[in-house]
Amino acid sequence: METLGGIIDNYYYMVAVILFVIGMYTMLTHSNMIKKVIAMNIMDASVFLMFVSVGYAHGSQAPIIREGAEIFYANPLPGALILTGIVVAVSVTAYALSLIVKIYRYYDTCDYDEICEIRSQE
Amino acid sequence: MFYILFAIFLIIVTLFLRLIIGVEPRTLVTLYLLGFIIFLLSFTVAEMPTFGSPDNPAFNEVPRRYLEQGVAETGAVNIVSSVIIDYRAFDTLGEATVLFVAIAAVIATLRSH
Amino acid sequence: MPLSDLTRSRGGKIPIDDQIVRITSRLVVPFIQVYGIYVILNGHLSPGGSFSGGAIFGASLVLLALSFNLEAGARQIPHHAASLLESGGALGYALTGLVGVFVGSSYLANRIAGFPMGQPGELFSAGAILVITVFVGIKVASTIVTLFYYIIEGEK
Amino acid sequence: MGVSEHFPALIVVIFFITAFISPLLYRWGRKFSAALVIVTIAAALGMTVSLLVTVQQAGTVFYHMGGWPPPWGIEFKADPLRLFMLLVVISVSLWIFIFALRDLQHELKKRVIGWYYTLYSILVGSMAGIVLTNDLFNLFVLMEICAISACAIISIKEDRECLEASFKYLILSAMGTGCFLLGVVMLYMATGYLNYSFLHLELAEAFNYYPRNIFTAAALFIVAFGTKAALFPLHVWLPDAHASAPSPSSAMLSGVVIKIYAFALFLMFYEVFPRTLLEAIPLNEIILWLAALGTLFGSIFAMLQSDLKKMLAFSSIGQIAYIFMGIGLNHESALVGGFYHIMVHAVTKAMLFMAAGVIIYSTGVRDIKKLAGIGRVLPITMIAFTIGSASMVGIPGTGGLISKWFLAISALEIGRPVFVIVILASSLLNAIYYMPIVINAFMQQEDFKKDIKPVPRVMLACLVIGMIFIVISGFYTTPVVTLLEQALALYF
Repeated sequence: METLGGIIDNYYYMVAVILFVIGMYTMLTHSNMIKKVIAMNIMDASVFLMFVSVGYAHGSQAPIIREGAEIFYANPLPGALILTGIVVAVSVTAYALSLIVKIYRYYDTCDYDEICEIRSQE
Repeated sequence: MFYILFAIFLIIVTLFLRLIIGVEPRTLVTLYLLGFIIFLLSFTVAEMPTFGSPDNPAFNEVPRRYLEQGVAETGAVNIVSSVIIDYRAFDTLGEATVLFVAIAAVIATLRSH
Repeated sequence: MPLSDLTRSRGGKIPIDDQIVRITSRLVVPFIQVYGIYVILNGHLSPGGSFSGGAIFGASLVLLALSFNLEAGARQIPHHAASLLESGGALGYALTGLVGVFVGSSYLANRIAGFPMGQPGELFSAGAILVITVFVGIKVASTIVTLFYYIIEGEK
Repeated sequence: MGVSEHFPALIVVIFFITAFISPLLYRWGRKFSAALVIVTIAAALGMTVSLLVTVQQAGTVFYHMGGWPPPWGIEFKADPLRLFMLLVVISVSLWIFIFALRDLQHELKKRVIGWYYTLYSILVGSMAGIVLTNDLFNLFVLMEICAISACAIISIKEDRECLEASFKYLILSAMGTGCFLLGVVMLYMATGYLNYSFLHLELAEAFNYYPRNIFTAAALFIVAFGTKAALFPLHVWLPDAHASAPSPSSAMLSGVVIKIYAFALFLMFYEVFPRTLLEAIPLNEIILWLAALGTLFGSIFAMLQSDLKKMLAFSSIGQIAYIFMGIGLNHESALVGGFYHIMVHAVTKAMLFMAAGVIIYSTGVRDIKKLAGIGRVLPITMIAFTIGSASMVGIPGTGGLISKWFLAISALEIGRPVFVIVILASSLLNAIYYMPIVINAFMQQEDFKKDIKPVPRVMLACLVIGMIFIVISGFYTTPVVTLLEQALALYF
C-alpha cells in the first residue's frame, strides 16, 4: 500500500517511466526505421518530462526575477539542462532522418526486415 | 501463496495472448521483459522524493544561489538564461557543437552517396 | 506517398502552387522574422532565448521555401553563406569564451572577465549573455534552414 | 602561470574551434584544413604533456568553467589517470590521422574528405572532454557529440552497408544515452548535484533514504556504457559498424572510442557511486561475469568470420572485455592491467585495422582465405599484422602479455582463479583465429595476382611506428606501470 501511495504521489514520474518503456518497446519490436526514430524521441521526451518535473514545486513560478515581490520560484536548473537536451535530441533526429533518406534511395523501403531480406537474396 | 497465484495468473495471461490473440513468441518475451522493467521502475518511483514538495533534495544551495544572486552575478533577469549561458555555459557550447556536428554529418552523408 | 515520389513526379518541385498560400506566407513571414529576432534579443529578460528564437526565424525561411518553390527559396540563402553563418555562429561563441582566457580569468567567464553588465532588466545588459545569445540564435536559424535544404536535396 | 592554467579547457576547445573554422577553408583546398587538424592535435598533445608534468609536481588540477565553483558551474578535473587516458587518446588519434591522410583518398569521394577532417576533429575533442569533465550532464552532451561524429565517420563512405551499420549504431547509442540521462535524473533527484565529487559525498548519505533510486541509476549506467562500449550482450551494433567503415574510422572507433566509455564507467564506479553501494549489491560481479563471457564469445564469433575486418571487429568485443574485467575485479593491480590494456589495445587494434586497410588498398582482398601468400607481396604490412596478432594473443615480448599478466596476478591475489582460466582460454582462442592468417600469409606459396598497387610510404611508416611501440611496451613497462600505480592510488 505504501508503494501504491508513493506511486500516486509521484504520478508525473510514473507517466515518464511508462512513456520510457513505450519508447523502448517500439524501438525493440518495430522494424520500420522511422518508427524507431519516433521511439527514440519518445524515450528522450519521457526523460525530459521526468527531469523537468524534478524542478517543480507546488505553487512555484517561472524563474524570471521580478524586483520587490516575494515570490517562490521553481528550480531553474532542470529546465536549463533540458533546453540543452532537447537540442541534442533534435540533432540526433535530423541525422537519423538523413540516413533514412539515403537508405530509402538504395532499397526503396524503410523497413529493416525487408532490407535484410533484400540483402540475403543478393 | 501470493507467488503461486501470481504464477498461475502469468500462465493464464500467456496462454490467452499466445492462443487466443496469437501474439508471436518473440513479442511475448519482449512484453514480459518490459513488464518486468516497468515493475522495477515503479518500485523506484514509489521511493523517489515526493513530486512538487519544496524540501526535495534538488532544492539545495545550487538553485538557491541561482535565484538569489543570479541577477547580481550575471545581469540576466531570466535565470534559465543565466544558467545556460553563464553558469553552465560549457554545456551550451557543447550544444552548439552538437548542432554543428549534426549539420556536418548530414552534409557528409548526403554528399557522399 | 513518400516525398520523393512527389518530387520526382513534378520535375523536382514540391507541388505547392497555391495563390492563397503564397500571399499569406508572404504577409506572415516578416512578422515571424521580427518575432524571432525579438525572442532572441530578449532571451535574458523573458522566456525564450537563442534556441526558441533561432527556431522561429529558421521556420520562417522554411515556410518561404515551402510556399514558393525550392529554387526560389534556395536563392534566399546560398550554400556558402549558410555555411559561413553556421561556422560563424559557433565560432563566435567559442571565441567569446576565449576573451575570458585573454584577460586572465577563466574560459567562458562573463562578469569577472569584464563584460559590461548594464542595468538588470534592460535590453543591453548581462554582458556576454547577450552576445552569445545572438551568436547561437544565428547558428540555430541557419542550422534549421541548412538541414531542411540538404535533406530535401538529398531526395533528388 | 599565464595560459598554461587554462590548458584543461583549451585542450577540448581548440578541437571545436578547428572544426568550426575548417569548413571555411575548403574553398582554398583541403590541404589547409588537414594541416590545421594536425597542428591542433599536436598542440593538444603538447598541452597534455605539459599538464601531466604540472599534475605530477603539484597534484590534481581543477578548472572551473566561467570561474564558477563546482556545485554551480562546470568543473574539469585533470588527475594523472585522466591525463594518461588523454595522452593515449590524443597520440593515437594523431597517428591514425596521419594514416588517414593518405588512405582516405581512395576510400572517400573527393568532396567529402574535408568534412571528414571536421568530423574527426570534433570526435577527438569530444573524447578529450569526456575524459576531463567532472560533471554528469556535461558528460551527456559530450557523449552525444561523440556518438554523432562517430556515426558520421562511418556513414561518410559511399557504401550502403555503412549507412545501415551507422543507423544501427546511432539508434542503439541514442538508447544508451537515453538510459544514461534517466540515470542522471535519478541521481539528481536524490542529491541535487551533478558534479562527481559532490555526488560522491552526498550519495553516501542519500543511500540511506533513496537506495532504489541509486540502484536503478547504477543499473542504467551499466546498460548505457555497456551499449556504447560493446560489453558482451550489448555488442550487436559493433561488428557491422567497425567492419564496414573506412579503415581509419575503424581504427579510431575500435581503438579509442569504445575505450572512452569503459573509462567513463570506471569513473562512475570509482568517483561517483559510494563504496557502500558496491558493497551492498554485487555490481562488480555482474560486470566481471559479463566480461568473462565477452572475452570467450567475442573470440568464438571472431573465429567464424570470413571477412578480415569483421574478424578484427569481433576480436574487439573480446578485448574490450579485458578492460571491463579490470574494472570488475575491483583491485588495484587489475586496474593497472585494465588501463595498460587500454593503451596497448588502442595501438594494436588500430595497427591491425591499418594493416587491413593497407591490404585492401593494395590488393582489394577482404576474404581471409584469399590472404594466403600475401606476406611475400606486402612484407612490412604482414610483419605488422604478425606483431599485432602476437600482442592480441599475449606472446611474451609484446604489450598484450603485460596487461593479461597483471589481470591474472590480481585474480589470483583475490582468490578467484576462475578468471585466470578465462584469460588463458581466451588467449588460446585468439591464437586459433589469428595465427592461421599469419602462417598462411608467409608459408603458402600462392601465386599472387600482379595487379598490386604500391603502398604509399606514409602508410608503411605508420605501421612501423605501431610495431615499434608494441615491442617497446612489451619490454620497457616500468614508466607506464609506475604512472598508473601512482594514479590509481588516488582512487583507493
